[in-house]
Formats: sequence, structure tokens, C-alpha cells
Amino acid sequence: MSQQEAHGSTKAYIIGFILSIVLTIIPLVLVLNHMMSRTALFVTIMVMAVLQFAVQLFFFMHIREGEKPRYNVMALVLGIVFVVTIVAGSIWIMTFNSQVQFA
Amino acid sequence: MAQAVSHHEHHHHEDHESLKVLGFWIFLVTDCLLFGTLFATYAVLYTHANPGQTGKELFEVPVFVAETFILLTSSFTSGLATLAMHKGKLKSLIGWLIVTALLGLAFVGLEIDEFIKLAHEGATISASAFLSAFFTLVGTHGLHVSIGLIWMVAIMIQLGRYGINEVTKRKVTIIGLYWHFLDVVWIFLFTVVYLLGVM
Amino acid sequence: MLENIKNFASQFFVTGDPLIYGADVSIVLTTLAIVFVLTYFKKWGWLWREWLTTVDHKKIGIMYIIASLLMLFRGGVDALLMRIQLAFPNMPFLHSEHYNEIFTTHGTIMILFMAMPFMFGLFNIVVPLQIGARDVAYPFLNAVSFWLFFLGAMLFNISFVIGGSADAGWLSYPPLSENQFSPGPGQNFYIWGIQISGIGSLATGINFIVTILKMRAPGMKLMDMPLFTWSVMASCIMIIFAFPVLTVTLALLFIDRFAGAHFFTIDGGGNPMMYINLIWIWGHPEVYIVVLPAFGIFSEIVSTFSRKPIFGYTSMVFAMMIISVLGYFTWVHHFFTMGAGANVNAFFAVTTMAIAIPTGVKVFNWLFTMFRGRIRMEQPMLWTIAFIPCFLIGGATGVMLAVAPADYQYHNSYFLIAHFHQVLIGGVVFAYVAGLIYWWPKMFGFKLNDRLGKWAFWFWNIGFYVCFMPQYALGFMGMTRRLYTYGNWDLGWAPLNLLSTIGAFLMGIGFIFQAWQIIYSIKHGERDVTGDPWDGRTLEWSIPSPAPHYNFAVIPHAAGKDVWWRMKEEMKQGKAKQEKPKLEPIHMPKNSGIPFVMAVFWFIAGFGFTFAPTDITFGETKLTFVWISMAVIGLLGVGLCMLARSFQYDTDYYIPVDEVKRTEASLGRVV
Amino acid sequence: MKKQKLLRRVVFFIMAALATMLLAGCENYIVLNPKGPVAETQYRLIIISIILCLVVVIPVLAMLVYVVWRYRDKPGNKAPYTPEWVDSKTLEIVWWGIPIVIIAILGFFTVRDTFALAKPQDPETKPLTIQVTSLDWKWLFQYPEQGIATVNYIEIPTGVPVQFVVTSDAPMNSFWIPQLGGQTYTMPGMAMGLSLKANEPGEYFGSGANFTGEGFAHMQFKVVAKSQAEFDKWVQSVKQTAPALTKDGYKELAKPGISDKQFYSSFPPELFKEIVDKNGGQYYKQHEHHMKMNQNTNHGDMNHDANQHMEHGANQHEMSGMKADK
Ligand code: HEA
Ligand code: HEA
Ligand SMILES: [Cu+2]
Repeated sequence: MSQQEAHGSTKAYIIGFILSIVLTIIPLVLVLNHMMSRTALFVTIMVMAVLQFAVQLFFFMHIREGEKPRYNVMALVLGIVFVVTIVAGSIWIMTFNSQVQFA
Repeated sequence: MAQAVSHHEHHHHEDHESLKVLGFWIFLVTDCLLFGTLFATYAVLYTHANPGQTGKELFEVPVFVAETFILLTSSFTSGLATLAMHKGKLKSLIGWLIVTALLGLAFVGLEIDEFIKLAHEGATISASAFLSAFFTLVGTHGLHVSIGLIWMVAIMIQLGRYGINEVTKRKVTIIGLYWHFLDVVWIFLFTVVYLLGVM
Repeated sequence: MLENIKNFASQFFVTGDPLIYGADVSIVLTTLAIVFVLTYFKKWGWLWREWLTTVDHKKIGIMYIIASLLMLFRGGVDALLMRIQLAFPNMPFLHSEHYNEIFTTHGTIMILFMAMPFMFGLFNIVVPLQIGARDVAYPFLNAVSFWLFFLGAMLFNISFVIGGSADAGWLSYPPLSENQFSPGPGQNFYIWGIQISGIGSLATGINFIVTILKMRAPGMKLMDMPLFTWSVMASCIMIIFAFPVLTVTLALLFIDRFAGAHFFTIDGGGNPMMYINLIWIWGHPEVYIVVLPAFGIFSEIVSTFSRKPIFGYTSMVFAMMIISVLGYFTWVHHFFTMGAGANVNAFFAVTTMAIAIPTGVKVFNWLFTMFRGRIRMEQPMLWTIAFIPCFLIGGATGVMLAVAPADYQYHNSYFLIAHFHQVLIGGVVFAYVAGLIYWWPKMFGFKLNDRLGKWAFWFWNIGFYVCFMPQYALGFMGMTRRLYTYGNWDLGWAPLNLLSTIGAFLMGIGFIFQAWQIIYSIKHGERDVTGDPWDGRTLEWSIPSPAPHYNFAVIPHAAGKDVWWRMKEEMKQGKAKQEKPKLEPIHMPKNSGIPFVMAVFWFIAGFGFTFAPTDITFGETKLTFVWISMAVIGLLGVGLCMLARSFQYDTDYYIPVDEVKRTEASLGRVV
Repeated sequence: MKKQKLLRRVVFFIMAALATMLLAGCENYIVLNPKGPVAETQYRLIIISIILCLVVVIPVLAMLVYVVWRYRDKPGNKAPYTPEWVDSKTLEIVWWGIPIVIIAILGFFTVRDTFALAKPQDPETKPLTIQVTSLDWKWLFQYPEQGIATVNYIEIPTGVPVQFVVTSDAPMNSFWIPQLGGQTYTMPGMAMGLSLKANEPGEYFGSGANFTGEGFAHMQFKVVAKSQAEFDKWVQSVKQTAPALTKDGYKELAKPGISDKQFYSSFPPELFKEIVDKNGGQYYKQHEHHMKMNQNTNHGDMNHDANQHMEHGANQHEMSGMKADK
């Protein structure tokens, strides 16, 4: 039935679940075995986390569905922009040090 | 006339329920901001640890890995619950919700246990800025999960009473979203706090 | 025993000051009087049914506005007390601690408990009417928001007589606001008062976004919406992204104070500067949150009283949206002098200045709306015309502050004080007053007296310039803020301070005129029988005044801008087809007592948390346990209220057609 | 109308009073009367920004008066009335454009001077270092090279750059000497730099600009600039006449309370570093390597690192060397 389609199928859920497991195991193994340089590792596991986020959004939370215009997606995108601003901004601003500096 | 009213009512209800889902989405976005701010605080303070009390020394890999898989699975089972609901299967809907809640309960239990152990090692919230940030960030997530559990039980009771209708459907949808959202937050906790902590 | 009670009371209540005793007495007397009046006239039931449990957006709006006017009075009295002290700095009028408490409560109350609720009041009254809706998206949540605000504000206010007020400035920077330097309940009152009302604000933000997106009358596209509605949208977008940050920031400060954590302490690796960073991530958007609706109000008024549609509608909308997003990227301008480095300062200086661009566009568009219009000098328009120069200069001094290296000389000086009062009073207060006068007939069915209103207007305006222009000069003279006395150097601050105080009192007189105006008009006000006293342009003027509780007997079809204006034009030309619309039963939400009860539980929880970290004793026993239990009971109560609501399925009802007909007829409309 | 005339007269009177008061005593406008290069740069920026703002403000005000007067609604007003005229691409481009241009100009100057002031005042000359500690509610100034210390009083030689190193052993304050240059926060656990210079001898007003509680209003201090010779003489006299500041003496001094001017012939050499460290200085390390998440998890190391840097920072004779490697 069309209604069922709109809310994902068992198959989609299972694929999503498997993907999320895989995306958890990869960074875990990488970290525990110190497989890469720190920077590379950092980037990789962050990318994995973002991918997992996407998996949850698309396979479980059905972000693509719902009536148009998709205000929820717009809100989410803006929210993510601001979260990134807060985190990155705070780190940037708080980087200043205890040394004598000119400012 | 009576017919017209009931038609009208039906229509109205559906509108109303979708309205609530949108509002809940926006609420989730504000919750994102809330966690974002906690993450920012953690990122700024996490180097401010006492010697011997850093993440590397405190975090236990098996514990947080177990927490992660439990929560991931519960996200999946809550998805199955939603699916059952759309198929109109009340029994399996409630069944999956129970599984989800039990997994959630296990998660919370593990986390409380973890916190107690840490406290016994002297790693309390007042020990250092790093631990303040750690406990607050992880604890806030745990609190969210716990509230979700109570709420889920309330919804199960309502499902038992009223079956699947527009209202309960909306409620199940919303708690499903909430649960997936908490899973997303946990993924970032897992990565930023635990993985980077033991790295 | 008696000794113990006495001892406890002396810790619990604020004592030792005639001012406080006076306040105690007046609070008790007022409460008794209210209780007596309600009992005597048997009004308790009425109060409960009609107000405490209402979910009607118009009534909620009215309650917001009443509360905020009271808070304006309280904040204003604070201001006058400060000004008296500053005019005579060597007179032992206020001690340092008092002065510090007073500017803290003044700032907090004015912004959080005056400007915010006033704004929400106007949102509530106007938005559903302007977009042709019967209520907001979540009427129940709306009531929750109001009661959270109200009891949060009350929690903050009782600190005046119980426990002592916060005295670390309106944003309570740590480490000053930490236990080490501010023990006692004052800071906790601050935290919980704001926290509780802040949750309400967040909910309002969500509520109105959904209302505007989803509840518009059929035909009304987003780009057809009245500009006030747009401004509410812009403001709410900022609310939902800024308030969570406030929630977290205050929570962290409280965890520091309560659990001995080290977020912002100076020991244990805490970083007080992080608090400053976080609080401004909220604090800066906050000032735009309150000013954007002001822009919306002026847009409505300018267009109505110039008898012209707003000029450059699209630009106006984009300008607001740009402000609401860009406003999120400027927060560091409040702490340029922290020394985060040239890169950081340069970046945030430029983003800050950039806000002047969209704001300027708005100013020009207002001017050109008036240009080639027909300007009626009614009260709302007077405030609008006074607003433009005031905000222009205040904004320009804001741009001067944004010049980072120059800010090293302005920061925390009276130049800054003058800047923000100019935008807050000239922008926000003027706008809300204008809006109140403009929509008053819609709320109550009569107009506010013109003559008294004009007196109030002139006193406010002249008083404003007399009060705040000298403060720019004081800033250049090196006078810093939050001084209760000038110290031992004579830098020539005295005459200008005296002048400034005179100005403050002129504004005070203005406020008295406003109070008088309201009371007078309740008795003698000019009835509005048309529903459209100003010859308005938007939908709210198409229905009777005061609006019936279902707002629209029939939801109008509302395509295009300035719908009501065009309907009127068509009617005049006799084009409007007077085909009688079919009435249908109207679906409305039921009243509920839960929001009020829940907010009371929040209050109890907040009160418990406020005292939990203090060591107030009863004889030998520490009372910490009592306070914690209170907090727990409060939180449990809140939880139970939510559950109770979750189990309610019968939450709305239908108004039958007959009743609608009767109501409309009684308001002079035939349907 | 009579009332309006009265009102207008009142307005006029008040404006006149205002103007006289504002103009009286120009030397009191210390921010606009700079005596050092930093303050001068800031003063120039202030003037530039005022002019740029006036470029907009005055025409807009004029326009407002004109429009309101011309188009007021009175019977027989012959001014055009165009209720359908609601849009104009050209006009809108103009008023998106004007502010953009002005902000671009102002932004240019701002960025330029922000970076300029981030550099030390003439780096060739060896600066005089003064360590500033804000206390509840007084200022402690230590002269590490001279070995003397003062409270609520600074003396400096003219023409010599002064390197203030500021911290706090109490809530955060802000160190401000308007005529020499703008302020900077004094933060517990941090030692921030502020480089100023006095061009000519004189007495300058200084104060704390960030609220710190009860005695905050009394945190004013005097800055006296005199010739190098006189300054040296003053140092000598302090060395000979004043008592020493001991550790206990510092503890006493740091207790909440207000204080008069005070002078000390010596102070415990590590005092400043200890103050910074005690208030969390050891936690703020990151300099060269910015705080990227991937770079540091080895906390033991980090603390060590931080301490080293603090020592470095506290070793005042290396100040100029340190600047070079910045
Ligand atoms: C409603 C409130 C409100 C509004 C609207 C504003 C608007 C602005 N503010 Fe203000 N501000 C406050 C409330 C507000 N502010 C408060 C409360 C504080 C202090 C809090 C505290 O410390 O306690 C503060 C502090 C403050 C600071 C910090 C100073 C310091 O602490 O040292 C700065 C610095 O950049 C600043 C800048 C600005 C700017 C650039 C704008 C701009 O948005 C103004 C834009 C408007 C115009 C410029 C006018 C119209 C424009 C034109 C006609 C176009 C052309 C104009 C030019 C090109 C100049 N503000
Ligand atoms: C919307 C916000 C808002 C509003 C409307 C106002 C309104 C006023 N403010 Fe306020 N102010 C702030 C927000 C606001 N302020 C903030 C955020 C701060 C910073 C706080 C901090 O530093 O932490 C501040 C700080 C502040 C200071 C600086 C204190 C200091 O740093 O030492 C001063 C000093 O003059 C001042 C004055 C005034 C005056 C005279 C008014 C006037 O407009 C008030 C008008 C007067 C009335 C409305 C009075 C009505 C009452 C009567 C007529 C009754 C008379 C009866 C008796 C006297 C018993 N304010
Ligand atoms: Cu700001």
C-alpha cells in the first residue's frame, strides 16, 4: 500500500540498522588499534559520525517524507548551521592563551 | 448536518496531528542547540583535567561500546514499532515498544553504573572542569533517555486503552522521532567524548 | 524555639532596611486587598474560569501585557532610585550593595520580564487575528508559556524581600556570580527566575513559528503576510536558536553553585570566559529578538497612518530575515576587550557592522512609505515618528561601538549605557507603547485618550533625550557603568549626572500619564463600534472590537497583501459580492487548569533549588534537606502535570452555529 | 496652539542647557584627549566613525523632517499622494548600496587598526614591564625590572613603551587608562598584554571598568608620566623609603576591602606567576598549536607544557625575546 511505502519498509529499517552498526564498528576499530595519524583519525571518525547521523535521518526519521514545503528540514539545516557556529566559534574564541599577547 | 460535522472533525484532527509533529521537529532542533552548547563547553574544557583523571584513564571501552550498541538497537526496534503501527498491528507495536524501552532501561542502568564507578574513583563532577563537562553532557543525554522511558510507558498504556487512532499514531510517531534523535546525539557523544577520549 | 524561628527568619527574609520593610508591608497589604476584593465580590470562580485556566490567545496576551506594565513600573522605580543616587553620589542614599542589586534587577527585569512579555503579549493578541486564525497552533502550550513566564518573574521578584536579590549585573558574569564571591540565594533566584520563564519563551517561539507557517487563512501566502507577522516569525526564529543556549548557560552556572562543579570557577580548571562567550551567544540575539517585532509594529503603523502600503515589502522581509540570521554571528562584540586576538575581533567587528545594512534598508523604506502618503498624526504614528531619529542615532552609536579598537575606549562606559537605552527605549519601548495604543481598541473595544497620551508622549521623548544624551558625554569623560559613587577624582561628572536624573524623572512623569491615560480611558474611552478605528489594512480590523473569542465567525479568504484594505476598496466600489457565507460550528480548545498548576510546581521547584545551596539553618539543623525535598516535589509535580495532560483526550469542543450567530449579533454584525 | 508653543519653548530651553553643559570643560572629555599613540589611533577611529555615521544620520533626519512636514494629512495639502507607488528597484538599490559602501569603508579602517594595535608599540625600544593584578577592590602594580610595587598608583617614564601584563586575583576586571589607550580585561589565570605609551608628562586617570562587586567604585588609580630621570629618581626613593611586600603582606592586601595608594620597595619575585597559576593558569596552555581536538589528549604532558610556558612568561627579562617569537 502506498501508505506503507511512505513510512519506510522493514527492509529499509534493516539496511539502516546494518549501516549504523558498521559505521560504529569502523571508527571503534580504527581508534582502538591506532591505525592512522591523529589528524587523519580525527577526521575519519567525525566523518563516520556524520554519516551515521545521515543514516538515522534518512532511514529512521524519514526526513525525505512529509508534506511540502519541508519546514522541518529547513529548521534542521539552520539548526545545524548554528550548532556548528557555536561549537567552532567557541573553540576559536577560547583559543587565546595565558601568555602575554597583544590584543 | 451531523455527517458534515464529523467529516469536518476528521479532517481537522488530521491537520492538528501533523501540526504537532512539525512543532516537535522544531523542538528537536532546539534540543540540538542545547546539546550543541554542551558540546561546545566540553570541547573548550576537556583539556582542563586533573592528572590521572583524563578520559584515557577513566573511560572503559567495553562499557561505552555496550551502551552504544544497546542504544543503536533500541533505535532500530523503535523504528520497527512505528512500522508495525502503520501496518495497524497493535500487538506488535506494543511489543516493539516494550523491547525498545527495555533496551533503554539497560542503557540507563549501564550509565548509572558507570557514573557510580567513576565517583568511587574520585572522579566526581566537582573534581575538575573536564569532569564537570563530561558528567553534564553525558548526564543530560541520560536524563533525556530516562524521560523518554516514562513517556514511552505512558504511550503504551494509552495504546492499550485507545488502540491505534490519529492521536496515538501521532504520539508514537513523535516518541519515535525523539528516540532516533537521542541515538543521533549519542553517536556524537560516542565519537567526541569516548572515542576521542581514549584515542 | 522562638530563638530558632527568629534566627531563621533573619536569614530567610531580607531585613534591616526601611525600604524593604516598606515593600514588605505594601506587598502584604496589596495581597490582602486583592484577596478581600475577590472574596467580597465572589470573583474567585470568575478568576479561575476566565483567566487562570484560559487558553484564549487574546486573554493570555492581555495578561502578558498587564504583567509587563507592572514590571515596567518596578524596573522604572529601580531606574529612578539609581538616578537619584547618581545625582547625589555622596549622599548616603543607597549603599553599594543596594545599588548593585538595583541595577541588576533593573536590567534583568526590563529585558526579560518587561520587554519579552510585552512582546509576547502583542504576538498573542495580534498574530492569529492578522493571519485569520482562530487561535495559535498550540493553545495549551501557550498558556503554559504564559504561566511559566509569570511565575518565573514572580520568583525573581520575591528575592527583593526573601533571601536577597542578585547583585552581579544583569548577565551575572562569573566568577563574581559563583559561590565564592556571591554566596546566598540571590544568584539562584536569578538563575531560576530566568530559567523558568526562559522555557516558556522557547515554547512560545516554537508555537508562533508553527502558527505562522501552518495556520494562515486560505489564500494567504507567506509573501502576503503583514509585516508584523513576518517580524514575529523572524523574532521566533532567533528565539528557538538562542534560548537553548541560555538554558544551558544558566544550568551550568547553577551546577557550579549547587554541585561544586568547575565550569566557570577560577579553581579546578574552570573558565569564566566561557560563560561570557555563551551568555552572549544568547544575549546578543536576545536584543534583536525584542527589536524585530518593534520593526514589525512600526511597519504596520507607518503604512496605516500614511494611507499607503509599505514601501519595498520584499526588501523589508529580506532585511528582517537577514538580521535574524546575521544577528547570530556577532556576539563577540560584547567582549572585544577580552583579547581573543585580532582575527576574532576583526571578524566579529565586521559582522556586527553589517547589521546596519539591512536595518538601514528598513529605515529608508519607512521613510518612503510616508513619502507621498497622507500622514495622520495619531498617537501610534507620533511614537513611530519619534522612533526613527532615536533609533537612527542609537544604531549609529552601535556602529561606533562595533569598531573594535574604538570599543576598547567605550566598553563598559556610559557611552555604552546610552547606546543601549537609546535602542531599547527608542526602539523597543516606543514600539510596544505604539503597538499597545494601536491595538488597544481591538483588545478592549475602546480607544485610549488622545490628550493624555500626547502628554505622555512628550514627557517620554524629552525626558529620554535629557536623560541619555548626557550619558554619551559621560562616557567620553571616562565614567564607567555600575558605579554607585564617583570615587575620589573630580572629573566633572556631577552636572551631567544631575541632568540625566532630571530626564529620568521626566520619563517617570510620562509613565504616570500613561497610567492615568489607561485608567481615564477605561471610564471615558471612546467606544469603537466599527472594529476598524484607524482605517486599518490588515485582517484584524475586519472583525468586531473586542474580538469574539473565536475571532472569525467565518475564516476569510485572504489572498494578497493588505487584504482588509482591498476588501474595503471593493466594498466602496460596490464590487464586493455580498454572498452570505455559511456558518459552521467552530472548533475550539477547552480551558485547562494544568498550565497554571504546572507553573506553580515549577515555582516550588525553583524556590527549593534556590535555597538548596545556601546554608540557612534552623537552630542547629541545616535546612538543605527541606529545600531539596521541595525541589523534588516541585519537579515531580511538573512531571505529573505533563502526564495528566498526555492522558487527556477530550481537549476541545465545538461552538454551535446558534451561539456564533448570537455573539456576532451582539457585536453588531449580521451573519 | 498655545500648549505646543509652550512645549517647544521648554524643549528649546532644555536643549540650550544641554549644549552648554556638554561643551563646558572640554578637557574633561578624556577619551577625546589622547596622550599616547594607542589612544590616538583609537581617537582617530572614533572620529572617522562619527563622520561616517553622520554622513547617513544627518540626511536621514533632514529627510524625515521634510517628509513628515510635507505629507502630513491636513485639508488642502497639495503634495502628491500616490497610494499605489510601493516599489522602486532603483531606489532600493541605492539604499542597499549606501550603507554597504559606508560599512565597507568603516570596516576597512577597523580591520586595519585592529591588526595594527595587536602589535606592540615601537618594538625596537625595550619596554618597561608592569605586572598588574586586580584585587578586591584595589590594583596591585609590580615593576619586575625595578623590583618595586605599588597599589592604586602607577608611575611611568614618558616616551617609553610600557608593557602591562594583566591578571586578576579576584573577579574579572578591566584595566583602563583612557588617555593612554583602551582597556583590556584582567582575568584570573590569564596574563594578558596591553602595550601603552605616554607621549607627554602628566597625570592620567585610570580605573577598573568591569564590575567586581561591592567596592568596585573605588578602584580608581592615578597614572603619572614623567621624564625617565624623574622616574628613576622615584624608583630609587620608593626603594629606599617604602616597606617590602611579603607573602603575608600580599595575603592581607588581597582580602576584600578598599585601599589607598601604597608603595613597596620589593616583592616576592614569583608572586605574579603564583597568582596566575593558582587561579588556573596551568590549564590554559595552547599557544602555537591551537586547540584542535585531535592534537592533545595526553593531559599529563599538557600540564607540563603549560607550566613551562608560564615560567617563560613569568621570566620578565625575556619579555622582549618572547615577543620576537610571537
Ligand atoms: C534592542 C536592543 C539593541 C539593538 C537593536 C542594538 C543594535 C546594535 N548594537 Fe547594541 N547593545 C544592546 C542593545 C541593542 N543593540 C545592549 C542591551 C547592549 C549592552 C549590554 C550590556 O553590556 O549590558 C549593547 C551593546 C552593544 C555593543 C557592545 C559594546 C561594549 O560592550 O563594549 C556593541 C558593539 O558592537 C553594539 C553594537 C550594536 C550595533 C552595531 C547595532 C545595530 O543593530 C544597529 C543598526 C542600526 C543602525 C545603524 C541605524 C539605521 C541604519 C541606517 C540608517 C543605515 C546606515 C547607517 C550606517 C552605515 C551607520 N551594541
Ligand atoms: C528595556 C530595557 C530597559 C529600559 C526600558 C530601561 C529604562 C531606564 N533605564 Fe536602564 N538598563 C537596562 C535596560 C533598560 N533600562 C539594562 C539592561 C541595564 C544594565 C544593567 C546592568 O548593568 O546590569 C540598564 C542600566 C541602567 C543604568 C546604569 C546603571 C549603572 O551601570 O550603574 C541607568 C542609569 O542611569 C539606567 C537608567 C534607566 C532609566 C532612567 C530608564 C527609564 O526609561 C525609566 C523610566 C522610568 C519609569 C518608567 C518610572 C516609572 C515609575 C514611576 C513614575 C513611579 C515613581 C515612584 C517613585 C520614585 C517611588 N539603566
Ligand atoms: Cu550585541
